[in-house]
Amino acid sequence: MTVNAIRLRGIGKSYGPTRALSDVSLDIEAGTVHAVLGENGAGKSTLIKILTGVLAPDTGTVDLFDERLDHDGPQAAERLGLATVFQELSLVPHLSVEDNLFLSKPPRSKFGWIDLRRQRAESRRWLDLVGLGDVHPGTHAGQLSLTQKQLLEIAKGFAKTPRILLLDEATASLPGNDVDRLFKIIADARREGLTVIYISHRMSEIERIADRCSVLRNGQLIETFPTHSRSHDEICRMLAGREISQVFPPRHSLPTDAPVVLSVSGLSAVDKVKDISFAVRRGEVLGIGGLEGQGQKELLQTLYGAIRTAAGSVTLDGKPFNPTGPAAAIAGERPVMLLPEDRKTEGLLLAESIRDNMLLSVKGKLSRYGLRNQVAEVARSGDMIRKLGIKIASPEAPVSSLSGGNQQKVLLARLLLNEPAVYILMDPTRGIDVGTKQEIYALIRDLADRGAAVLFLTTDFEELIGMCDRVLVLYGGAITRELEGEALNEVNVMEASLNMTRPETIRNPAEMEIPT
Amino acid sequence: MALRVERSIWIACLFVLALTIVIGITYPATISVNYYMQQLQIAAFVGVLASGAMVVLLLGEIDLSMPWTATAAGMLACGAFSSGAAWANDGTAISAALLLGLAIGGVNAFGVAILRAPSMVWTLGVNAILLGLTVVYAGGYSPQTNASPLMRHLAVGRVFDVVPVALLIWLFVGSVLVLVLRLTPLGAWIYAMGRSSRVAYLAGVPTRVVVLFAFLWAGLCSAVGGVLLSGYSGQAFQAMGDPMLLPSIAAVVVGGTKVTGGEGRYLGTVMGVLALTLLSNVLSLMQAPEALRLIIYGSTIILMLLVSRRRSQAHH
Amino acid sequence: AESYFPECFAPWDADTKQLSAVTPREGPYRIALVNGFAGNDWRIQMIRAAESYVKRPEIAAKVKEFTAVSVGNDVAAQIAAIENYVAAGYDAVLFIAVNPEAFDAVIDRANQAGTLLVSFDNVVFNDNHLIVDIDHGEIAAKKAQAILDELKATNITEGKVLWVRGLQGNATEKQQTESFKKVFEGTSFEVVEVVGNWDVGTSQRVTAEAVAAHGKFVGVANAYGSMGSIQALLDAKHPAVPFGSDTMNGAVRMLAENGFTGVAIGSSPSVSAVAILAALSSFEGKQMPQRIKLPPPSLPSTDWKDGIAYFSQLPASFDTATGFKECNLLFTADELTAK
Amino acid sequence: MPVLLGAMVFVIVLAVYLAVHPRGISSFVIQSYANSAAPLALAALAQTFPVLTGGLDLSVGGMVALTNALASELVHGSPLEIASGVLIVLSVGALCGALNGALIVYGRLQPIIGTLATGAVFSGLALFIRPFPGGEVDAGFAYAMTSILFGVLPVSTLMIAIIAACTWAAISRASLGRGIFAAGSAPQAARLSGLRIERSIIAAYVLSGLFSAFAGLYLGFQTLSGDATIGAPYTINSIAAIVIGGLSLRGGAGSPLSAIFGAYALRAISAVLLFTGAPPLAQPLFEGMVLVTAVAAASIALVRDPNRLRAYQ
Ligand SMILES: Nc1ncnc2c1ncn2[C@@H]1O[C@H](COP(=O)(O)OP(=O)(O)OP(=O)(O)O)[C@@H](O)[C@H]1O
Ligand SMILES: Nc1ncnc2c1ncn2[C@@H]1O[C@H](COP(=O)(O)OP(=O)(O)OP(=O)(O)O)[C@@H](O)[C@H]1O
Ligand SMILES: [Mg+2]
Ligand SMILES: [Mg+2]
Repeated sequence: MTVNAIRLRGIGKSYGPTRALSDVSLDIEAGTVHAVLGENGAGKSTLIKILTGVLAPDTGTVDLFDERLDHDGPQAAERLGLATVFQELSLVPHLSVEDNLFLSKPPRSKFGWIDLRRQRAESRRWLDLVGLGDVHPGTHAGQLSLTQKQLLEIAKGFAKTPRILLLDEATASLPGNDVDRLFKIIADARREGLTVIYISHRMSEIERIADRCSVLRNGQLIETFPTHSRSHDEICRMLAGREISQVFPPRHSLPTDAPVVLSVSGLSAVDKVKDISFAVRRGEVLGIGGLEGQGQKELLQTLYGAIRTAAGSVTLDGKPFNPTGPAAAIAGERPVMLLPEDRKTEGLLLAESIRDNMLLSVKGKLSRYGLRNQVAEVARSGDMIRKLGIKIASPEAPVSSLSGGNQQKVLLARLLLNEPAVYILMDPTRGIDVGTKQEIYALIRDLADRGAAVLFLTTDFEELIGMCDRVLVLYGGAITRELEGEALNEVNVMEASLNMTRPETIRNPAEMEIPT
Repeated sequence: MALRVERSIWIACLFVLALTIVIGITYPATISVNYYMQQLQIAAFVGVLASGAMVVLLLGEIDLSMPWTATAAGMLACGAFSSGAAWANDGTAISAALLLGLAIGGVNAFGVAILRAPSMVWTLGVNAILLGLTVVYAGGYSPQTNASPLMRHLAVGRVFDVVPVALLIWLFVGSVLVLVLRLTPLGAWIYAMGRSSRVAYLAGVPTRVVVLFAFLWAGLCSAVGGVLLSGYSGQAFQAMGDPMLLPSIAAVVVGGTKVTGGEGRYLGTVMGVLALTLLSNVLSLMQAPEALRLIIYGSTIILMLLVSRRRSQAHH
Repeated sequence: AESYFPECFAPWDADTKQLSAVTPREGPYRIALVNGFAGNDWRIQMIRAAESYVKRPEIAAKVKEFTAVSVGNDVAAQIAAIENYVAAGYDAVLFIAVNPEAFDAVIDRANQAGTLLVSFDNVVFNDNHLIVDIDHGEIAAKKAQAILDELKATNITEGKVLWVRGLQGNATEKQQTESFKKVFEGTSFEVVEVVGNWDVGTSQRVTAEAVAAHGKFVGVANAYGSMGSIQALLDAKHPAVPFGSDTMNGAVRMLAENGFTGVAIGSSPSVSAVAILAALSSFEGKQMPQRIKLPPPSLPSTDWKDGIAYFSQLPASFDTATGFKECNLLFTADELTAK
Repeated sequence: MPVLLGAMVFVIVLAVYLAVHPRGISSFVIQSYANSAAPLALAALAQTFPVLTGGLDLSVGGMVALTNALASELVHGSPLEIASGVLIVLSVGALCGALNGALIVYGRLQPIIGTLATGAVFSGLALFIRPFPGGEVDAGFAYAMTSILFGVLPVSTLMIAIIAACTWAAISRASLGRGIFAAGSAPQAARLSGLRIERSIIAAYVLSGLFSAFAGLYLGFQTLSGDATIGAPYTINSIAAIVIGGLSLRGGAGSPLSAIFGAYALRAISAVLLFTGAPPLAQPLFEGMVLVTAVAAASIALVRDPNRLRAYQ
């Protein structure tokens, strides 16, 4: 007899006019790994939040192990044995790693005080499990790299020793080897009866780990099926509701006389950027690769003026380029613009309108006699919305009402409106579905073809190889290799990222044991 | 830019109406154009100062140097006018005061934007320095403190014997501010920085320029306030700005501006100024003892905020 | 025993004892003045009066060291400042109490250390130190009496009298208001009170509002900050009525120039100099009452003339009560305003 | 690191103060200085907790006034009466804090303006209880609380060290305390993680009320009386003190040492003036300059950070 870990009946949820979920009914068997797929804005995160009890559905009921769930905060679901790893990181940066690990339920001593010694011991155990054994439990969570944060978030989920674990894009910033480790942990725990709900936009992961899949589209449950009963293409079609063809746009070879736009020589900054030299040409997409936290972010922020240069020089179109800050970087005739890594805290003013967000960088240029030219503003932002196919109710709606992919397009529109000479794109497709990704890739290629230089940072190797003309791999703040043409392949990128010279030590993900 | 009137503005508006009616019933003598104009004139002083406070609050900062900026500017305008110097006349005396206000705004901006000191403490320190300077100036130079005829006219004059000139000044200051906030890039940047200075910075907003403008404007408004206050009293005197700090900040907030920045409309500030001016008028007419006055003043502010907050939350 | 210089150092009342908390000693002396808040005109002139007084040759010879500090409105800081001067062995520490109840323990400690404490203006009710006091109640009462006398003289028998009170929560303020109202008890005049906080701007606003709400007053008095009230009356075109004013230059001048009657009376900032004189005298072994009552300098409207009651060439904030003639302690305006 | 800076400011200023003091270091000078800083240190501690949650408490002065007025009514008589009086005073402080917390959490008022308004109410209540200065605080008890042990250890300092240490130990070992930091650091994240930060925010304001009551009470010991206007300087000075002590007003991180060092440093700044012979009318100017310099020094680390982004959180 099978036990239903989760039973959803007729779940519906609207945010104002947006129907995020409608009439979703789903049973999930205990001890299975169940993937939920869907484009951006399909309603996956909303479903997770309802399961967790953070969000109350407008209609319908949730039962966990045949017990009805109260939706008045995460505590009720937690009592029933449910733990969640949220899409938005839920770490408290100023608290220590161990405090974060046991944030809601620390081990207690007799009188109800937190038992600090036991907390230390137990946190060591969980950190070891997820591969954070070399992180001291007393470090502030804010000092971890993004990868480490995500791993800590996962450890936090397991530390609750749950019966049901929800993973909402928990691998979005994890490199391959950490994903492998996570899958192994999940496989082990599953054997002991853990039920897992797994959300990811990476199809390969889902194929490796999930027993069954459910596809959401526009808030509706389209189908639930055993993972391997459908082909990759079939699933993609189901997700998008249309045909998805080639993911990466074709590359044209650069003319040999394409002029250098941005040239960097001997650049050092903070202690993360060491003696970096490279040049990027007109029409080129230059990838910046490597494992997370190897100084890529700092390098790009330095070019943008957000970090002070310690040594070295940068030229733009052959002229010295030393911006005192982003304002200076975007001010010139040939602006350099950066798309920040974290769209929620660095990119968007979530409560402000879509139009105002788009126009934030361009305001100075769209004004006459010091006054804003409202007509031009409406026209230019309207153009962009059409051009990028941004799905919105109205340009005056707050940007927070958009799904992740559309939010990212709003940010891209902000850059496009300024027509920069150099685009610095930091992980522009993080947490974005296949369909939208494809649109963004095409857009980037188009920008390059029309004469821009693009610096493209991503931790996703596939993207790096598929999108870039040339790739610089960073390790410990310095460039370890420059890859181009034939040499630009997964093995070389991986090798350079780990700063290793012996290819045989690299674990090939394909050889890993995959639970079925 | 849909004209959407927030609840807090309605509440303040209703409150103003209710108070006017209560005052009218209790003191029938007050039902006169003259009385309302007098209240508007007093409101104008608070209004000008609140216009300065509002911009800084929209950035999520605060300017506590207002009281002594106003005092110092008032002292300077009066002192310069009667100094007998060749350049000193009605107009140059006021200009000197306004320049002083701008200079103080510059110092505040320097601390907040360049030195990165928290505005709450930096401007407090600047306020203390201004107090010190004024004391030295008054004690050591025994300046004249009589207001010039122009200052008198600006503060207490009436156009056609009805409309206070001070009200027109407030109107002018307010219009400039609304223009800047609604129609210039600077205005959009102010709101953006108030929401998130990190986002604004990364989007290429010239954040230092924005902070500089906000504090220059606040300093200017404080100086105008100081000139008006000394015109009103016929002279500048020590600490004359002190009683104005809380009402002007409270008025902005009661009018719906978030002290954490990024949200707020000038219409709200106008209503807030009127509401608090009338409230303190009622309390003084009631001859309420200070204890009661403080309690009523405080609880009214809480009540108004609660009513406007509660409802807007219920929308979710 | 007969007191020294009784015209000036009059005892507060019949029960006032002789000062015993001091041992006569050889000069020259070290004296400190601990002020509270500094940012107001009266306090600035008070400090200048003390400074100029110790520079007078006959006093300079007796004073080895004179230090003045302003500690703000914080009673803990004022206590600490006084204790520091006591610890440093000063002969006398003069102060205006931030809180008149707070200094009993400090006074005991000072007496043990042999330092004479002198409180003035806002005084401490403690028998073990020297109090240089002015009857604030009497000042308010005299304002009321002057108004009442004027009204009688002009055959007005009823109407509203406006009293602009000071900062509430203060003992002196309470005394002033009670004394003021007492004068009008049993008459058919009604006293209307508003709170002016001893502040020109606030006084002006509340006076203007009171005039708007009550119409005409037959008399007006202000505890301190009279300039504001007078300005409000002028702005409202209120007729010139009997006025009980403080002694600020600007106030007296406005009253005089606009035909007001009444009285200008106040506690002179030069009280600091009297406090110094009293301390010096007690060190020299002179008999002193423990609580001295200074007569508040006052000028009736018949004397409101330029050069006598006000000085048109001086700032409005200058306090025209430049000293106490009973003490032969008068300052010239130059002494108090010189650069 | 920021605490270190606060400690440095404190040590420098104190050294200058003792150097210019004609008596140098004596037990009486230490006692007097420590006692004068005690209520400010308590008020600064009160301010610390709301600031850690990312808020601010502008009613500290009002609560100090109210509890001081109450103390002058209740803290005298038999030992039992004194004990219960102290207890009531502290409870009233905590209650005021709870009201602030409730308005902020349930009423969703912004801390700055909510506490500004309740501060006015508390001051009004204080004036009701004590319309003008007076009342009585038990002299024997007060004497004990303001004295100095073995000629080196002021009782006030000892008391502050003990209550600060106890509170801190409790806070770092209770979920409630963790929530105080979390609320100031990443409230949304903490909520998602199942931490009830609302309770922690209320607790922070209750602690603020409690420590304000300690300050009001201690002022009672110093003055042996009550005064409804005594609190006014403490609101703003408590904020200045913690900033000089190196606590960030952004919240989320910090320690009570900031409050303590900051308060003692601020007091030493004004004490230095006593013996420098500076012209009396120039002193407020000098004091303002030192305050501004100290604030600038406290934020120097941010200016020198090559990562310009760090200044924009
Ligand atoms: N707080 C909110 N207010 C208004 N609309 C919201 C809110 N949260 C989500 N939505 C909307 O609800 C829909 C579903 O969003 P949800 O976050 O569940 O999508 P998702 O499938 O998780 O997308 P992604 O892959 O981008 O994470 C979207 O249209 C989104 O814009
Ligand atoms: N666990 C988390 N949960 C929520 N927000 C976080 C978390 N960690 C960091 N943030 C936010 O993400 C942003 C970047 O944080 P991070 O600690 O990585 O900064 P940093 O690396 O010091 O930044 P920089 O390199 O720009 O100085 C900050 O705005 C921070 O508030
Ligand atoms: Mg999602
Ligand atoms: Mg989403």
